[in-house]
Parts: sequence; structure tokens; C-alpha cells
Amino acid sequence: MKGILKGALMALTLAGGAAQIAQAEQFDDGLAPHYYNSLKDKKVVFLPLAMSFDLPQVWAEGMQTQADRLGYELSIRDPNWSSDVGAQALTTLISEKPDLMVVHNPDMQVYARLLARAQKAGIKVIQINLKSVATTDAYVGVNWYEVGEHQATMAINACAPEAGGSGKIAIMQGTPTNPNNAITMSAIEDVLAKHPEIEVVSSQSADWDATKAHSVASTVIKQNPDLCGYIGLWEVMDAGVSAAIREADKVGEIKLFTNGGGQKPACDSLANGAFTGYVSYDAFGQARDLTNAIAQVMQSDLAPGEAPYALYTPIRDLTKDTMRDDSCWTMDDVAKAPF
Amino acid sequence: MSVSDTYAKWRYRSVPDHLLGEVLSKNWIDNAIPFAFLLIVVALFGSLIPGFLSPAGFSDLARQLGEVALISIGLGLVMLAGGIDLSVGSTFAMANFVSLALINSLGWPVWAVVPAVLCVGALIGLMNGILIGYLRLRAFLTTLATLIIVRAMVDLLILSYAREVAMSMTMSEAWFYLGEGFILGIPVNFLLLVAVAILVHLVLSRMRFGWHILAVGGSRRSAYNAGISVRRTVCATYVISGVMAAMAGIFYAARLGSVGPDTGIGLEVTVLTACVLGGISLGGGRGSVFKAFIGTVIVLMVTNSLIRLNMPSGSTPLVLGMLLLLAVAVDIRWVKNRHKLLSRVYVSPTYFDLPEDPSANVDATSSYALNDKFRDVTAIGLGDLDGPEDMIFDSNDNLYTGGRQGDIMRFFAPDYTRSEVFVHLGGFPLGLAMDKDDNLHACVAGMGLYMVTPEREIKCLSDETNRSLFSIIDDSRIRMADDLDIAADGRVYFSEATIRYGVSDWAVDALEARGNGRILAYDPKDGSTRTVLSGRVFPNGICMVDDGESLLFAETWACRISRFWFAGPRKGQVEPVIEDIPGYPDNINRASDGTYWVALAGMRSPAFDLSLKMPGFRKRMAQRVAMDEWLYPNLNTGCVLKMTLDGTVTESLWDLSGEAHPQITSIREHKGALYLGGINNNRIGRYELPEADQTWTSQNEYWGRT
Amino acid sequence: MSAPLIEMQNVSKDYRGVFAVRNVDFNLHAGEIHALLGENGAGKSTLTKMIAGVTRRSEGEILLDGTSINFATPAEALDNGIAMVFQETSLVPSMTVAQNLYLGEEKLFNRLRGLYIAAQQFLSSLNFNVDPWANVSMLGAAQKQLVEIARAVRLNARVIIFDEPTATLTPEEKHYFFSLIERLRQRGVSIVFISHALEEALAISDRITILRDGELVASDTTDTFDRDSIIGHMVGRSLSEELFYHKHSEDGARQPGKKVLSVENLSMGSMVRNTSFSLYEGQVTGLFGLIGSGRTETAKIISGVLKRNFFHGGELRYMGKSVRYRQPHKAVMDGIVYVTEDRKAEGFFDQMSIAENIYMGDIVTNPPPAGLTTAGAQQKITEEWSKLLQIRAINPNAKIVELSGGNQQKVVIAKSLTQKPKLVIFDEPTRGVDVGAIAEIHKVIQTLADSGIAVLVISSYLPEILVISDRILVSRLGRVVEEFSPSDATEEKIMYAAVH
Amino acid sequence: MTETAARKATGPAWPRLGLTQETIVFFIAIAFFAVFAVTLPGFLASDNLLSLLQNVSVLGILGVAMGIVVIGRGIDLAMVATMAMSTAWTISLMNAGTDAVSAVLLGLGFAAVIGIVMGILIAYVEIPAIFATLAMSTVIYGFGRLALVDLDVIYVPEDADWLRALSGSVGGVPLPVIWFGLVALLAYAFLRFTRRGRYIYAMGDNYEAARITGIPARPMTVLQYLLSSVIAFGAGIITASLLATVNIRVAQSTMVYDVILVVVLGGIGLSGGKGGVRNVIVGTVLIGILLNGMTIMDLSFTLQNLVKGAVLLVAIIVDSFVNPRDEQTAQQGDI
Repeated sequence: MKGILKGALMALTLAGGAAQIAQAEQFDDGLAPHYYNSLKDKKVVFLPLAMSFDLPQVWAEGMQTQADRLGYELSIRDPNWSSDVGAQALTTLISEKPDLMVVHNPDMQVYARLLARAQKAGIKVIQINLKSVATTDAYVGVNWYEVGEHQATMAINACAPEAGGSGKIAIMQGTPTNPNNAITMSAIEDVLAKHPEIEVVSSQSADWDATKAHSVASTVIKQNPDLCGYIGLWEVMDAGVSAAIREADKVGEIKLFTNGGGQKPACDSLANGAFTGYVSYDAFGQARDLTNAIAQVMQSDLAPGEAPYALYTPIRDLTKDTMRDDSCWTMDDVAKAPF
Repeated sequence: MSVSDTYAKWRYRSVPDHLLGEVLSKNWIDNAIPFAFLLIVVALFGSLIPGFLSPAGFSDLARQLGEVALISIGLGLVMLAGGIDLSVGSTFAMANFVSLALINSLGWPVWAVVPAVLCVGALIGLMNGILIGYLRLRAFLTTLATLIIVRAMVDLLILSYAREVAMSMTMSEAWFYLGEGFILGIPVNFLLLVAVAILVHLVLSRMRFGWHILAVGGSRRSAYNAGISVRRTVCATYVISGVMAAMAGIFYAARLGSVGPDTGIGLEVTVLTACVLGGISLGGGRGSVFKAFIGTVIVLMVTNSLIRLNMPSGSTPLVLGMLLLLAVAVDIRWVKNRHKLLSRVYVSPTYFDLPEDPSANVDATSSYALNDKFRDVTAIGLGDLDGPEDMIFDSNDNLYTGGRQGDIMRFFAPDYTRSEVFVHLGGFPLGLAMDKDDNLHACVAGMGLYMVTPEREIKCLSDETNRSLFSIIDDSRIRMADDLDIAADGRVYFSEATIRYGVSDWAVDALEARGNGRILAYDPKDGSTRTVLSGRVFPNGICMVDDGESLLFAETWACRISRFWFAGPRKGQVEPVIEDIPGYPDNINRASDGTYWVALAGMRSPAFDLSLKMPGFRKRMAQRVAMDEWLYPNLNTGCVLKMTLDGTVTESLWDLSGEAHPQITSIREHKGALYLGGINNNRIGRYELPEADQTWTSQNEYWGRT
Repeated sequence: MSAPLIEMQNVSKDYRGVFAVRNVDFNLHAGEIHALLGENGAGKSTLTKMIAGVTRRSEGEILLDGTSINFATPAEALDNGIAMVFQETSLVPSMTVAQNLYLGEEKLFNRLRGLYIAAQQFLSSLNFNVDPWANVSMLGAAQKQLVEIARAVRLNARVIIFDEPTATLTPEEKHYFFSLIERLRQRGVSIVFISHALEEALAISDRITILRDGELVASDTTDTFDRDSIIGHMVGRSLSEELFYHKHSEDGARQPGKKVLSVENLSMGSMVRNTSFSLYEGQVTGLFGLIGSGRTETAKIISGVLKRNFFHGGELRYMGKSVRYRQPHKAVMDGIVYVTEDRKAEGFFDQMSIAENIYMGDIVTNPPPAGLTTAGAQQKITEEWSKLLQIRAINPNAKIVELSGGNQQKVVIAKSLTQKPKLVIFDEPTRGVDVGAIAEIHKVIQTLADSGIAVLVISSYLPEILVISDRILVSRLGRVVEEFSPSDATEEKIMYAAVH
Repeated sequence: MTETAARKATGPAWPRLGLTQETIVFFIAIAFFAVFAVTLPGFLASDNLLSLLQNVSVLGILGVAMGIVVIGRGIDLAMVATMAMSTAWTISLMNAGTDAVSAVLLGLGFAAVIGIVMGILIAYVEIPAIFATLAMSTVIYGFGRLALVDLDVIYVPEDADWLRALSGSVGGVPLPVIWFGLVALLAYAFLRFTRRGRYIYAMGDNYEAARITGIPARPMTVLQYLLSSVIAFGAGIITASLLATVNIRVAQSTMVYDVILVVVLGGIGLSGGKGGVRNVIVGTVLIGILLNGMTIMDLSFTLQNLVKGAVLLVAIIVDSFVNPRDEQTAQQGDI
């Protein structure tokens, strides 16, 4: 419960204006009617990458709660990981003219032109978790470069020879062509460049697939008996890496640093030692950011895209030691939380 | 008339049963199943989604179609030639990347980018084509390998250059126009798609290369034996598929401008699904552009609509998969049963009520009274002839007749014992006529109207008439030219007995008793042929009336003779002359006393007459009973009638024993003798007419010679 | 005679060292009909295919008008005026008759209506009753053959090679065909005519060449041959016994035993229509019919390979009880086996050995203990049946594709007979079988009948039907129309019943 | 007629001493092995070799299942979807508190039903296998996503120790390798020594002949797909045990192509009737060696794909030269 409060608090401080309004709903204080009317009976569409993983589910849950509260209609167009389908859905949406679109970009370009067109057509657009080259009303989400920096720093701190490590680390990438992979990697490379004592023995990609990650990692681990750390770019894929470490009977010996949205299994993995370090970008908090951004964007009378702003998610490094009971959230927490 | 009769009459007049068989015999009917699926999909989603059928919705779909359907057509061609191309998705991605790299990073102009990218697509296609066409590798595995390889190359390129490509943006108007432009409110690429589709359709249906593709897909060995370069053809289909995928990639690049890593992933499955849903068979030979197009429309509609309906993500694959299974299952049944169904429904009898048979209760004084006048008929060319349906004389009294083998025989006057093959026409010459210059005109079954000059020069006068607008059967061809006569102005009027059956199965037409036949006119002035009268029941004999503006024609299964005015004030009218002939009239010819001879090929039987009123019975018979046990009109024993222009039958001549001249399909009076022909005979009969004018010949009288 | 149009000198063709044609001299004059005879696999097709550019020779010279030729493709041969009508029909089934007619010769752009009308004119002028609009897949075997012939004629070739052109034709169509080649000859076209029917070859050819085992054994004008001498040349020995194995009871046919199968009003589409007949134990029933007369379909319905019409499909009574087999499995388990006419497509397993093929039949009806196959059982059953059927193979573990046609056929028969059938249906049991093996197969058939099994033999070869049957049925247009006893059947009577 | 004459007459004889694709691939594998052993330090270490095997053992198990289907002239493009969805359902049932035995039985039952449905579609409705299974793979995925699981990734519950134990090791040998060996052995025995195994060869060799011989071809077809689905479920459970997660997105990945690659590379022709379990093992080992070697060389995933594709291409090109397909005998629709 503390986690939720903390997340909510964070969101509140970030979106100060919205917080004030939320407190004053009984009477006309000069803003409240505008606040409620700007969202009442509006059409908001959420276009995720796919609905089948934790992040969009949390965001959608948050938006749904808000929609129920404020009386807008939320619909979800699920392209199920296909950017072609997503682009088509977006095209269709432009002719359908909803009031606001919340778009989760698969990469930095594919929706860019369409988003610009949507804004031109008078639709407000919020992008989430990966910003495309087109700038729209709001961006809510992670700065992937920061994530990379944090992960690299964690790994260096654990594995540098002065800290008693062998200095050898390996990296497990997702799809190298994927922009968040690319941005995170460039951050990691930038940080590592300043630390010549760290040797990267392997930097393979596993296509976000735990099975591939497992086979790559098991080979790498056998090849490098003195491997100290493994940086993985997504917790789900890194389940494969941790399985390989477990098989090699090197839990604790090889330290795994990964990132993710901070759902409960991540904390479990930290607890049982599968993960050593975890950079959480707290999807729960993102949901709050997102709902606030929706309220804010909808209240603005400016034309779409006229005053863009960003809400970069504060990220948090978790380890077994720094982790607390409320460091991770569950879907239950989200369902119970107010938005 | 009983109630059931009235019902049958009403039922068979109002429902055109025969159209079903005709439609089924058309090749385009193969498109019916996918088209029905499309209609169902449109109806379903149209009712579920408001604005589904709006112009904006159409325009969105059209834009996307302009990409995916291009690939479907390409893959469709490959499948038609018996292959498969799994690498289209990777080629698409490669084209997308290359276009963006060229236009964004290298700043090439659009006119240079497009051909360059098409070349890239063609190259990938060529690689597939060489491996599969020339090295004869298996298509599935080879394109699977190229799928992996090209995809890996795209990924490597993206890895190295994505940032560069993504950072610079072209401002080329032409480029944006490709991706977002409209012509008359229609997306540019959709117009291009339509053009490509029409082009490919024409190539497939009419051009050499298209036929080669169909042949290679239909049977590789046959194509090879026919002298077609199988390897080149197979290779070319892959090149085309590569080019199409590249073209789609260009449009995609112009529309979205993204070098995303998942571009085109799984596209091959989408496109394959589209092709199969459309009904293009894996393994080759069956399919069309239309099918590829329809299949793509269905797939895209389903995918887009399910998303618009806020359906959870599992529903799209679920529905598409089920649809694919259903389509293939239906298609398999269809292919299996279309032929069977066609053979069951093609013969489509209709209701026909023949007037009462006047010979049923005749006495000795009736003009139909039986006699045995033909007992002493003498035979000409006995054993040499095979099916002399008609015969004619030239001005030197030589006799000409046709035969089953396609020869025209000439018997020399005066005793007609000497003969020669005058010409070999082929086909089965049925009706014969002589113009005033002794040019022999012949109606040849299966071939049309021919003329043979006295110098034995053969000329095809007519093998094609005007196509009528609403006929499903292509009625421009002439299948069963039967009998003819030449009008005074030189025009040749000839009958085509039926447009639904050919030389080998014309008798089946009798079961239908529908007006399947017509009368055509050939005009020697401009060489054209027109249909002048259609919808007649097996029109057979044709004979000019002396007034120069009408002719008599016999409708065999309808047992009637009518008069048709082709000129003059009554032009176009038809008037029955006799409607209750006791047999099946065949040829009609002039007699020396100004009356007309009519040959009856057979006599009516009560059983068959009754069956004409029971179309359902005849239909069941055609469906269930072996063909040689069907009830046919009796065409064995007939007679010759003499009738006047007002329809009075004055005389009948019979061969009671059936020995001298068993079957009569034609008669010709010439210099005091009556010559008898029969389509199943092996001779021509000659019957002396002692009281007739011994110098009269039909030709002389008609052409005004003395 | 003038100089030959085509002269083959010392021509050989081998496939990986195995000779299909060896050192053959063959020549063809302008305007002659040249019959090429020989057993199956004697090299007739290979020889002609070398002329037509389908296969290339390994050694020797082929001269056309005195110049050496070596065509790489059929297209090249066609350009030089040599056309071939193939035995395995080489039409594209998914295309229309007209398209097939013009295939390889089509214009760059074809006007469809004109093309179809021209095709109709052309086919009709040959008196071939084929609708140019029809898809070839919908045609019967005879019509397909006619289209092939028409295609070759249309090409205006100087040389036309016909590979078994008459096998599927009705007598009337044959008549048209013969008058066609007569007209072609008069135009100076040379015709090579490969045939099985010796009588035909004797009747229409000018010269006859006989091949045996890939080598030329005789070549002379037709009048120097008679039927016996041709057979002698074909099999390489004068036949001490007849070509066919006769029933041993010369005095008459076997009497029918118990009724095994009765067929009543069986119907399937347009192929089988209301056919009815019965089969009896201990008797060989011959079923004669032209190709397309529904006899194979009837047999396949009985043995469950095909399904009869669901409605009005008629009735099958086997051993007194009504049966409707949807799959052959049930029929085989009940003791009905069908020995196919097309052994390559549906007879044997070509990647298996002889022994495996034979054993496959056995394990279906006699499940081995615990469902486990054993090499011993396989060997035992193979030896037993090899001896019984005189299958001549070096080694029972050789691949079946290495065997000659006759031995392959024996393996297929053995595979079926291991299943302990009560009713055996032989569909064209001696098609494509070496002359020597025919009598042996006939003997097997007779032995079966002697042991009380009901046997149905389908054949379109009249002498065979006459000599092996105790009872002769004739089918036409999908129906059994006539029954003869062998004593009063003649070739003429049977043929008449089959056609009219 | 003597047998030599007969052979002469029937034309080209069966290639007796020719290299089969299996031997070609085997030699390629040996070559890669030798090169890697020399050039890559640590490649020959027994640890590495075991992990090499373990990494491909799931692929190998799927390959065996695919092999059985392909030998019978079928193809199962839905195999990976079956594996993913049935396992995912089992695991999510366990997460939801169902006891392990019933969860496994339900998952197994689901896989079996899929196999039976596919078999019926192919054998009775007579839909070509490639379509039926392609369509079924999306149907299974869609159905599973819609009705059974709503997350791409499902974590194995903490308390499912028995499941984790499935991928432990016995005497230093990882269990997955032993499972692979076991499945291969059973499949070998089934194909080689049982009546039904022979039926599968017969059906793949010549389906019509098999029917006419009286083989119950339709039930046998159903059996094939049933077997492949059940084996796929097993492979899925082993994967889950190995990774402690199940990822259903694998159902839409190109993994099924990898399985086909293994089967075909080993020399089981897609036209059926040929090959056996040994071929699958050869193909699997080659892929294993390649992947392992390239991982050691630290080649990127993309580059590995490129090499994999190239090796496949080379293998089929070499095969086409060693065992040329005659244009004339190339089967229609033999894609």
C-alpha cells in the first residue's frame, strides 16, 4: 500500500495542477466545471503495442478507472505487436476522429507521420513509453538512455576489479534494431567507455525471447567461467539468462542486471537471487502520469501539438537490499488504486 | 389443364433452370465462392461498424490494399506457376529500407529511387527464380532460406544505418504524394494497383506469358513438352513477385517513412492467407488476379474491423484462421463437386405442351393415312455413304451430299452410280444449298456456314455471329448450323438447331424442349452474320417462300412449321403454318406444284409427348438413368409430307416396312424424282414421281432459269 | 525409295550406364506410316523421344534431311517440324481445350473469341467432338487423346510421332483417327506410330520396326510380317505356348459357386449409372469396357476406394449383407481387395523394398503380435509369395522400382493376396507387363478361381477377356449392359455391346 | 527376361552409393565441428558440448514430432502454437491454484484435442495439411489468447519444484538432453518396429496405394497429428521448466520454420516416406553446432540468422546437385 501512496505522491508532485483540481470537485472554484466538462463524453482511444503484457494492462486499467470516474469513453485498439496493423488502426482512427489518442510507439518513425496527420486533423495525441520523432501534446514514459546508464552503473559497481569482480560482463540485448534497445545500448556503451577496466565478453541479442536468451547465456557462461555480470535489457527475456545462471550453479556468482516495469515477479526474482539488480520504471506510476496527462491535455484549449510537454518517469534501482515490500506492484494494487 | 400442369407450366416458364448449368460451365464461376465470402464479410462488418462503408473507410482500406494486394498478386502468380514465395515479407522490408535510405540519406530524387528499389526487388526475386527455376530447388525451403537471409540483411542494415536514415527526412513532394496523394479522391497506389491488376489479368488470360504460367502451374511436364521454357517461366514469376513486393515496399515507405525492425514480419502468412482465401490453389494452375484481390480485401477487412470493434487481440487470428479453414474446406468441396453438379444440372428440361397428335385417330381418307409408297425406293451410293443428311443438285444435275466423315460426295448424272469425293470439308455437313452460280453452300455441324465453288475452292462464310448481351453461353459461336436457304438478294439464312449442345449430343436437346435454337443470316455483301430470330425449339429445315421476304422453318421438337418474315412490311413477324404435325419435321423443300415437301425424321409417341409436360420427370431421368436409356423422341421411322403454304397437308408418303428407306431427314424433288436423305442412313433414296413435272428443278425455278 | 527424312545411326541412350536404347539404326521416309513395336520398356518411347527433343541421345547420330541434329528441347524439334503425341497425356488439365491446342504456339496477345472459334473449327474439321471451351480436366481419356492428336496435327509438322494414340479411343474415334493419318500421309507427312495393338499396326502401317531390350531386332515393310512373327521378334523366342494362359478346363467355363457380391443400381455421378451385376465364388468374371465406361470406378466403389452417390447410389450386398464402404480399409478387412490398373500411382510404395511392399499387405489384415513387425516374418512371407508368383529379383531387399513392369505387377498382386481375400478385383492386370509375364499372371488368376475365390478381371483387351473369363460382362456408359458366356462370346459381339 | 534386362528397361536405377542429404549434412556438421574445435577455445569442453546439446534439445524434440508428420507426407505448422498455448494454459492454471496433475492433464488434453482436430481436418475434411495447420496455428493462438491466457509471458509458480526438476541434470548430463534422447528413441522404435510406424511410411510414400492396401489412412493421419501435438506439449513443459516462464509470442514467431529446417536439413523429404529419427538428430546437431560456435564467436543474433539461412540454402543446393531432380519427374505441386 505504501508503494501506491508513494507512486501517487510522485505523480501528484509532477502534475501539480491536476492535484489541486482533484481535491476540489464539489463546488465551482472556477476550474472544476472546465475540468469535468473537458472530459465528459469524450472519446479516448488507446493504441498499445499489444495488450498482452504488464505495461499496457496497467495503463489501460488506470485509464479505465479514470474514464469511469470522469465519464469519457475509452476504447482500445490492440494491434498485437504488428506495427503494420497499428499504423492501419491509426489511419482508421484519424478518419474516426476521437478526441484523444494515447499511442504506444513500436519504434520512432512508424507512427510519426500519422501522428502529425492526426494532430493536423484536430486529434490530441499522447505518446507513451517510447517517443517517436514526431512531437505531440505529451509524452509520458521512460527515458531509455537513463535506464541504460543506471544498468551500466549498477553492473560496473558490482563487477569492477576494485569492487572485487573479474571485470568481465556480458550483455543480453533484445532486438538490436528496436529503438529502446538501441537507446539503452548506446547509454550502456557510453558509460562503459569511461570504464576501460570492464571487459564486455559477449553482447548478443535474443530477440526478446527467453528461450534464445537461455541458450546464448548458457554458452557464454560456459565459455567464460569467470564472468561477473550480465546486463539484460528486459526482465522477461532475462528469465532465460537467470535460468542459465541457475543451471550453471552460479547464482550470485554471476550478477544479472535487468530492467522492467516493476511488477511483483521482478521483486520475487530479486528476492530469490535470480536478479541482482533491477532498474524499475514503475508502470504503476506511469499510469498515474498518463491519466494526469490526459486530464491536462484535454483541458487545454490550444490546438493539438501547440504546447507539447513530457513527463519522464522517475526510475528506481532495486536490489535485494534496497528493495522493500512495496517496491513492486501487482495488478490488484492497480485495480484498487484511484485514478 | 390440371392443376399440376398449370403449376409445372408456371414453374418452368418463370424459373430459368438452364442458366444454372450455363453459369456452372463458365470458368469465372470459380470466383463465386471467394466473392460470396467477401459479401458475407462486408455485410457482417457493415452492420456491426457504423461508417464501415463510408468513403473515408474505403479510402483507408484502398490505401492499404494498394500495398498488400500488390504482393498478393505477385504471390498469386508464383502460386499459379506451382511455386510459393515466402520471402515477400523480407523483400518488402528490404524495399522499404532501401527506398528510405536512398531518399533520406542519399537524397536521390523519387524518379531514381523507384526504379532502383524495383531493381532490388527484382534481384531478390531473381535469386529465388534462379535457385528454384534453373537449379530446381524446392520452392518452400528455398524461399524460406531467402526469407531468413534477406531479413537478416535488412536487420544488419538497420543496425548500421537506421539512425542515419531516421534522422534525415526528405521533403520531396512527389515522395509524399506516393504515400499520401489522391487522384479523384482515390489513393494513388490503389489506382496503380487497379492498373496492375488489369494488366496482370490480361496477361494471364490472353497473353503468351500468362498462358505459360498457367501451363507450367497446371502441368510442368506438359508445358515442357509443348515447347515452353519451364525454367524461364518459373524464374520470371519469382522476379515479378519480388518486384511487386518491392513496389508495395515503396508505397509503405512513402506512407510511413519508418525503418522499423518489424516491417513486413509475418506478411508472408497474411498474403498467403489472402491468396488461399481467394481460392488460389497451392500447387498451381488454379487462380486469378481477381481471387488474389478478393482474398486480400477479406483479410484486411477482417483484421481492421476486428480491431475497430475493440476486440481483444486473440480474436483476429482466431477469426482469420477459422475463415481460412472454412474457405479451404468449401473450396475443396467446390472443386470436387462443381463438375458433378454441372453434369447433373446442365440438362434442364422445361414444360412444353404439344398439341394433340392428329394422326392418333386417322382413317384411310386422312392425308396422314399410312401407305407403302416408298417400298420401291431405289438406293444411290448404298454403302458408300455415311449420313447423307441433305443433298442438292447443280445445274448439270450432279448430286451432292455430305457425310459423317466430313466429305462432300458428288454423284454424277444421269444414273448417279459414279461418285467421287468432291471436297473434304471436315465436320458433318448437314444442310446443303446451291446458289445461282452453282456455288455449293453447306451448313457444317460444329463449323458453321461454308461455300464450295465449282472449282472446289472452300470458303468459310460464317463461323461467328453477334454476341447477345444477356446470354451466359457465348452465343457468338456457331455450333450446330443445320439447314439453309439462299434469299433472292444473296443473303443466306441458316438455322442453328441449338446453342447448348454440339454435334455429338444434339439429341439431348430434345429433352429440354426449350427454344435453344435460332436463325442466322449471312450477308455476302459485308461478310457479316447476324442472329435474326432466336429462342426457337430446334429450328431445322429452312425454305424460302417465293415472295422474297419470308421463309418457312421447321422446329423439330415443337413439331411445327412456321413462317418468318425477314423483310417487307411484316418484317420480324413469325406466324405458325402447321402446329400439330404428327412427327418431327426436319428439312423443307419446294415441290414442283408450288407446294412444299416436309421430311419427318420420326413420329411422335404418346409417351414422349406426355413427358414433355413433365419436366421434373425428364430432369430426374437425366440425373439418374444411364444416358443410353433415356427417353428420346423416336427418330427411326418417318415419312414425307406435302403441304401448302397455308398449312394444309395434302399427302403423306410412307415406308411401312422400313426396309427401303428407314429414316428421312431431307427430301429434294428433282426432275420428276424425289430424293431422300437420312442422317443415319448409308444411302440416298430415289422415289419416282410419275405425275410430277419431269423437267422441274427447284434451282431453276427459284433462280428463274429455264 | 527416296533418301530417308530422318536417319538414326547407331543411336544409344543410357541412364547412368543403363541402356534404354542401344546401337539402333532407324529411318523414316517422307510420307510413310511407320509402326514401332516392342514390349514395354523395349525402348520405343525413348527412341522417339530422342527424335522429338525430349531426351538427348548418349551416342550416335540423328540426321534430319541429311544434317545432324541433337535437339535439346521439344521446342527445337517443333521448330524443325517434328511433333510428338505423348502416351502420358501431356495436356494442362487446368486450361481449356483451345488453350491447350495453341499452347506453345500462341500469339503474344490472343483474341479469345476468335481463338475459341478457330479451335472449334479446327477440332470439328477433324471430326473430333471436343468442346474447345471445356477445361481439359473435365474431359474423358479419349477426348484428351483427341486434343493431343489435334494439337500435333495443327502444328503442320513434317513428322508426327504418335505414342499409343489409340489405346483410349472408341472404334468410331479410331476410324476418324485412321482416316486423319491417311490424309496426313497423302500430304506427305511422315508418321511414327507406336502401338500395342499389333492388328492395327499391321492394318495401317507401311513399315514396321521392332525393338527388344533397347535393340533393334527387325525392320521391314509391313507385308513381310504377320502377327506371329511380330510376337516372335518382340519376345525374342518363338512362343512355344500361347501368349495367354488358358483355363485348364477346355470343355467350358467353371460353374458359379455361392454368390459373393451383388451390385444393384450402383451410381456415382456421371461415371457409374445404375449398374447391376453379381459375382460368384470360384469363377473368373471378366469385365470388358472401353476406357471411360465406368468399369474402374465401379470396381473402386466396390472396394471402397471411391464413394457412391449418397442419394440413389444403389446397393451393394457382399456375402449376403448390405455394405457401404467409405474407405478401402473396411473392404480389405472384409476380404475384398483391388489390384489397381495404375500400379505406379496407387499400387506400390516406390521407396520400399520388394519385401517391405509385400509385408505391408500382410500386416494390415494379419496384425503381428503386439503390433510389432519383425524382419523374420517379413522374410518368410516374401519368400513364400516370391516363389508362388515367380517374382524374379536378385534380392528381396532390392527397391521395387528396380524391377521390370511384370515383376512389379507381381509384387502388387502378392501384396494383395497376402491379405487372404475372398474377392479379388484385377484392374487391367497385364497392362504394361512384359509379354512373358502375362501368362504367369493369368495363371495366378486361374489358380485363385480354382481355389474358390471370386475373381473379377477388368480389361479393355478383348483377347485377354475371352481367354481368361468364365463369364463376361460388358460395360458401357457407366453400366453393365450385357453378359456373355465364353462359349458364345466373340470379339465382335463384345465390342458391339461395348459401343452401341 | 533377366533381371538386368529388366533394370535396363526401367531406366534410371536407384542411386545406390550416392550421397544422401543426410550424409551431406552429416559431413557439413563434422566439418563445422572440426573447424570450431580447432579455432574456438573451449568449444570442445564437455561442458560446452553438453550445453550445445541442451540448447537444441527442445528443438530436437519438436523436430522428432515434425519428422513423424513429415514422413507421413504431412506438415504441422501449428506445432509451436500448440506447444506454447497448451503449456501456457497449464502454467496459468497452476498459477490460478489448480493442482499440478490436473493442470498438466488439462494442458495435455488441450494439445491432444488440437491434434485430433487437425487430423480430422486433414484426413476427413481433406484440407491440405499445410493450410489446415497454418490456419490451426492462428486459431490456436487466437483461441488461447482469447480464452485461456491473457499475458504474453507467464511465470512458473514459485512452488512448482517438480517442474523445475525436469530440467535439472543427472550425472552431469542435463535432463533436457535425456528427454530428447528418450523421445527420439521412442519415436525410432515406433517408426521402425511397429505396424503403425510402417503405415506412416507407407502413407508418406504413396497415399493412394496405402489406402488401397487397406491401411486405415484416415485414423492414422489423426494419430500422426495427435502424436505431434502431444510431443509438442512435452517440449513446451520442458521449455517452461528450463526458463521458469512460458512466452506465448513464440507461437507467432518463426520458430516453426526452425523446426522444419532441422527436419529437412537432416534429409527427411517434404514429399514423405523417407528418412527417420536419425535424420532429425543429424539436422539438430548441425544447428546446435552452428549456434553454439557462433555464440562463442560472439556473432550477433542477426548475423547468426544470416549464417543459418545460408547453410540451409547451401545444403539444399548441394543436395540438388548430388541428387538432381529431373524436370520431368518433379512432382506437380511439390513445393
